[in-house]
Amino acid sequence: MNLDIAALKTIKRPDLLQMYYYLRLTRTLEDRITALYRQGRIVGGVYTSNGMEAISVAYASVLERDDIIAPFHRDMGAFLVRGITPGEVIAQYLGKRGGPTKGKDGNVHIGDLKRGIIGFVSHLADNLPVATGVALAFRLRGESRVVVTNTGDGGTSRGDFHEAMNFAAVRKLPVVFFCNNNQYAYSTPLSLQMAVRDVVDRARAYGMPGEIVDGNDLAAVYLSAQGAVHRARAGEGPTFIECKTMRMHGHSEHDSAKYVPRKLLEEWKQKDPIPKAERLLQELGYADEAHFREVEDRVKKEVEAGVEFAEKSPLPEGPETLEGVFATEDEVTR
Amino acid sequence: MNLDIAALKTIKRPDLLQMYYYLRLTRTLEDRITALYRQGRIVGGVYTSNGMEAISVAYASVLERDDIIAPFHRDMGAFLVRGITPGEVIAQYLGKRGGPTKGKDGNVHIGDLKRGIIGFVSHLADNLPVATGVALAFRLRGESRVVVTNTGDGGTSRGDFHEAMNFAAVRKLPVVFFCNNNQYAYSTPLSLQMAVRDVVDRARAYGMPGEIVDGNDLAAVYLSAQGAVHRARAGEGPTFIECKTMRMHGHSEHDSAKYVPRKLLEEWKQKDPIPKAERLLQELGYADEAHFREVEDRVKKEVEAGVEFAEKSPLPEGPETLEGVFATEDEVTR
Amino acid sequence: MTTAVHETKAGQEVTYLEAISQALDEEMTRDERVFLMGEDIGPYGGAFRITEGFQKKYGEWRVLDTPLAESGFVGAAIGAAMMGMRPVVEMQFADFISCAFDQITEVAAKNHYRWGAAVPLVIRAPFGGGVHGGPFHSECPEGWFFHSPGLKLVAPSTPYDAKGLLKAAIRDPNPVIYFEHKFLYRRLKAVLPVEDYIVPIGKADVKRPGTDISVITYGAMVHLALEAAAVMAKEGIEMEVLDLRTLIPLDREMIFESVRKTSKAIILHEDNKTGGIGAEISALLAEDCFDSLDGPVIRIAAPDTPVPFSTPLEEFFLPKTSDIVAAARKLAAY
Amino acid sequence: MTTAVHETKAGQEVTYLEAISQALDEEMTRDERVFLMGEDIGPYGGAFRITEGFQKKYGEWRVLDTPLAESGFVGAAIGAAMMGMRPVVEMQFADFISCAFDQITEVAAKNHYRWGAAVPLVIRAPFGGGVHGGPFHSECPEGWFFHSPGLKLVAPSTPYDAKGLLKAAIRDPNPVIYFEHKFLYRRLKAVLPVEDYIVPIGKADVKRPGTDISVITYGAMVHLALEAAAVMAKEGIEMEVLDLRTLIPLDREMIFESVRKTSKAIILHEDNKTGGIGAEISALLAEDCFDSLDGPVIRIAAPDTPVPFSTPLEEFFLPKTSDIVAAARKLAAY
Ligand SMILES: Cc1ncc(C[n+]2csc(CCOP(=O)(O)OP(=O)(O)O)c2C)c(N)n1
Ligand SMILES: Cc1ncc(C[n+]2csc(CCOP(=O)(O)OP(=O)(O)O)c2C)c(N)n1
Ligand SMILES: [Mg+2]
Ligand SMILES: [Mg+2]
Repeated sequence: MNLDIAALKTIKRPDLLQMYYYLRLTRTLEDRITALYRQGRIVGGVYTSNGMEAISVAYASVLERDDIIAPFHRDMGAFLVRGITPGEVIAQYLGKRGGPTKGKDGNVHIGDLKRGIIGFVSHLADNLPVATGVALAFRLRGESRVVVTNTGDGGTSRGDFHEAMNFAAVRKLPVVFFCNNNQYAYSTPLSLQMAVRDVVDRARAYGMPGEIVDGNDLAAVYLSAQGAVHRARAGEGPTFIECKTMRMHGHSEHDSAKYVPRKLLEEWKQKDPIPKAERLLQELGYADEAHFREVEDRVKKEVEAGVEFAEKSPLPEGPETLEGVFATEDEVTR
Repeated sequence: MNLDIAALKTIKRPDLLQMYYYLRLTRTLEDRITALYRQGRIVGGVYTSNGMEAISVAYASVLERDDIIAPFHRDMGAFLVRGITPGEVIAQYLGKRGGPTKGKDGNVHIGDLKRGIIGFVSHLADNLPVATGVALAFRLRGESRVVVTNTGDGGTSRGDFHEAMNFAAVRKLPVVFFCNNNQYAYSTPLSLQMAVRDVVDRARAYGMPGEIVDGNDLAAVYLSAQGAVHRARAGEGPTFIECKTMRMHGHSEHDSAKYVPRKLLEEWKQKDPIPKAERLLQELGYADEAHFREVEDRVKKEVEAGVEFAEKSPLPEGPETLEGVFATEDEVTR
Repeated sequence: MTTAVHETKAGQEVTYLEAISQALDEEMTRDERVFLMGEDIGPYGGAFRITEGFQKKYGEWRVLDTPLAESGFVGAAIGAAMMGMRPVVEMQFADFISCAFDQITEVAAKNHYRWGAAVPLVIRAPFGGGVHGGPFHSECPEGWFFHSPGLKLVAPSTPYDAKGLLKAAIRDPNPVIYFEHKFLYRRLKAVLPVEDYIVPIGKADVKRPGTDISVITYGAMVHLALEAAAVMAKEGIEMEVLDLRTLIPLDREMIFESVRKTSKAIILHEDNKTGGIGAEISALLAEDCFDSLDGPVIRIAAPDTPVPFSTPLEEFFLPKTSDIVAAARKLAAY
Repeated sequence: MTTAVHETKAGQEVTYLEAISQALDEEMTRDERVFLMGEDIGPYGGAFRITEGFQKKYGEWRVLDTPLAESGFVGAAIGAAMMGMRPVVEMQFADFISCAFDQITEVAAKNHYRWGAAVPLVIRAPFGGGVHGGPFHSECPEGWFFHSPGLKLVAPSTPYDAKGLLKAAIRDPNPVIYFEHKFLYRRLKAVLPVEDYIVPIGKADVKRPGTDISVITYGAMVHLALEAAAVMAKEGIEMEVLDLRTLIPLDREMIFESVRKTSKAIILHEDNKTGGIGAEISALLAEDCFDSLDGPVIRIAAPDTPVPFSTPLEEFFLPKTSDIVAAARKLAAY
């Protein structure tokens, strides 16, 4: 996809600057969490979106307040854009009460309907049918809301992917399916995952429009998401968007990813979404080096404040284990 | 697909005559079972392949003795070609010991590894991954055997269809996927089942060759199956074959299928696979009316003998319920 | 209030099946958030005709025919429920619920506990044997879900309970699996109250009071227990028949109260014995009523096999009134 | 005999994890029908590194990396097993077995009963908590499968049993789910016999003999029971620790023998209490040892919630040695 300058200019300067900020915030936050992990201060595993931050920052930035996202495990940017604070994220990682799930669940399993976030389920692709149901509710009530969901390349092999894509297409539901094609599913390369070259080929099997976009290009993902969200909102049905990208860390932080050719990583290092976004901002005359340093400082401070918040946040107490198995009527969405 | 005469001539006369015989046998047997059902003599439901008999007769006829089939619930022809007798089928429907499952299971749930038949599981598409595993075993042992499986149009909506198709394609397994597209899944028309016009569009999503064939044309299905089986045997991987056809009875015999436009049934009545096969045999000079009447008489007698066999076959006794939950070592395939 | 899909005059008897249909109709009229999803529930009215006429009244979105994909449509129902809708999903047969097992146990059951999202979802599961259905159309799957915290399970035995429990399930803010027994559909009739009522979830019911032996049961087996109680009454033994109605959460108080009174307990279910709900009840009695027990707690249940097809096998498989009578005599002698 | 993937000298200790690895290696060398399937088991060696080095030795077909599709690859393993192969399938975490639930319970478990096809399949399921895994990486799913006739279930607690039970499972002609406890992987070491051995399926084991109270348990909990027994021994109470090892088929004789001797029973498991395996054992004792019991049968198990993530919650959730000691004191006083 080659973006012409006219298309780029349709993205408002403040929007692009804000996305740049979230890109930075995501990177800095996840780097900090990785550092905490190496110090043995994190409970459980750490999954980052390093090198892929543009995708979820961009799709989340396209949405209206009452739209919904059903993210997967590499969508930290989307959490932040939706208003989850770095402190909440770290508290979540530490199993603190200040995390969105109050210690019941961990790491990227952040869910909060008030901020329009469906909580991730480890079982990959499980939330794709759920996203179609969110869209169905909008359709049933005649609301012009949309839902955006994301899956990995690996996740598209699961039956639930198939059932969700098909249902969305048959009923023309207002849902956008992102696919974060980072070329590996844990250690499994794309060639052992599917016999097609582009994941987007799968969309055609459902009679659903599909697109390929450079997942490391913030503006490109934004424009693609915008088009798809617009169509969904207009009642024109779902879209599948394959974002070509690369997982720059191991699958999780304990994985050194020896199975990934170093050369491939070197190549993709050149395509890092942050410098790419900076070049764009400069070309458009929207920001300069000074601005970038300012943002860098700002997010660092925010992340440190987050660490402090999380560390101060109390751990839940044992008996809280027993709470919340069942919902009460007042907790139902209305 | 237009068949030229040269292609048709590649099918040997005795093979074509034998398929015609099985076509007739299938129709007569299922009609007889339907009659028994109406007399209240059948235990449970009756599912027929009326109007679709050519498909499973043809694909089964292409196979070698040690190939395997994993049929679905409209593949009576395949059972017969593989050597299941009309008597066994009726005994199965009556829950008699003489049925292949000895009363443990009923109707079209016929399985018998000695005759290369994987027993159908009601849960649609469940046997598709199983078929890929059969093919995998062949591949692991370097055998040149193949497996053919079949599913309805409705069955292709299930996740197991997706997972099976993908795995077969990624590993280039010797499996042929038939799809009996009879335009309805119970009462659900294709338009509510999928947003593509041809089920074959789904094959592309897996990087698997796909074909459309007239499912009511015995010779066409045979040639298509032959090509696909040949490729599979040669190590060239799986094929998906969509057979366009029509369900001429209700979903099962208790269903009057009011939801199917009568006009559609009228149209398809004209395309009945039996007269079509007869016209072909006559055109090729392989058989005449007299032969058809002869076959008709023969299959009638065979089916009546089957009814007699089944009626004489004893019912299992209560305590047999407890037998067979676990297998013994000597029952393992070797 | 709009007119009912099927008018019933005051004082007119309705079947168990009609009671279910009435509950759906009344709840859909009462609350526009309620909608139905499933295979063939629209123009066809469902495999058992429970939603016959519903689509005409409520339109094709509120009575939504789905593709053949249980995981997909249960997932979709979960998503819609989280958005504040009240989906009621129909399994064509309870047996196919295995295809949606992952969505039910991992997504629906855990969402509220993990991140506080209420999932007010009802899954209707036509279950049970005695209908010549064989291994895949007769299953009692409640045991699987009994072991999944976050779900509620109900299983009515009469038209009154069928209607009242379904209404309660629809109004519950949690995922509820509603096990409706196919055998009872057209075999039971009763006059139901004209006014709106519910049967509260979590409350068992004494279907026949007694002082000597408690029979704790649910579903179709309630009627066998009543038969056995009538037999035993002639022998001077008064059996109390306790209908659980709700399986999760169990009405422990009522169970304990009954057994403390009678000191003797028989637990009866149609589901396989090992790991069935009877095991839990027996264990609860061992823990909490040990000092009150005057004899062993006896379980009567189906043996540990799939449900066989053939009539003599299925008869052997299903618990019989004579089994209960025999156990009661044994206990009475203790 | 070819050299082992990892050489072990005589007298050298191996971990529980290495014992599993050895069993796989030796069985693959002994029997060329044995092959492995799963996600990331090839070059990567599996999420827990159990098959590290295997693909080098056995090639990429016998150590087969699958797409991310549990239902698909379990189904494939079933097909291969029916063709006479001996597949051993790895779930990356036991939790994901819910995605293959339908294939396991409806296809694998029932094929032999329904139509006589043996399915010699092993599914390895790394299960259990105590590893900060949260709701989706800590589950104990054995309770679900305990209620599916046709499956065998084993759950070793020591390196010796881990190796011997896995070998027995691979040689069994039936589908066996092998529950390996993640918490024990690297925490237990033992010197194993040099010669080939199996631990027979269906045989429990007294891990500590005693006369006063029986503790019936399995998996990681065996070690808590042993700790508690040591504490109680100091108080003069001799607890017998019975390790079930096999969950289906249960070793009833040994359970009954132990309880008839001690007259008192504690059942301990990490799985949720309601509907867990403890319920069945308690019910069996109520049925068969009622006259021998001198006190209530006490179950100690996790509460009925998902496994919470945060450390204090998970600690509260998991059974503790002190729980066993408290129960033992209570029982001793009875
Ligand atoms: C159903 C299921 N099976 C296995 C896993 C274990 N697992 C976690 S992440 C992962 C790889 C995911 O790959 P992909 O979908 O491409 O996402 P990525 O991590 O590459 O972004 C696997 C196998 C899982 N979470 N869910
Ligand atoms: C998983 C599953 N869900 C529902 C059913 C009930 N059912 C039996 S046949 C059928 C329709 C099948 O349609 P299709 O696959 O097109 O095959 P056809 O009967 O038309 O040949 C349905 C819904 C089933 N057998 N399995
Ligand atoms: Mg990936
Ligand atoms: Mg069809």
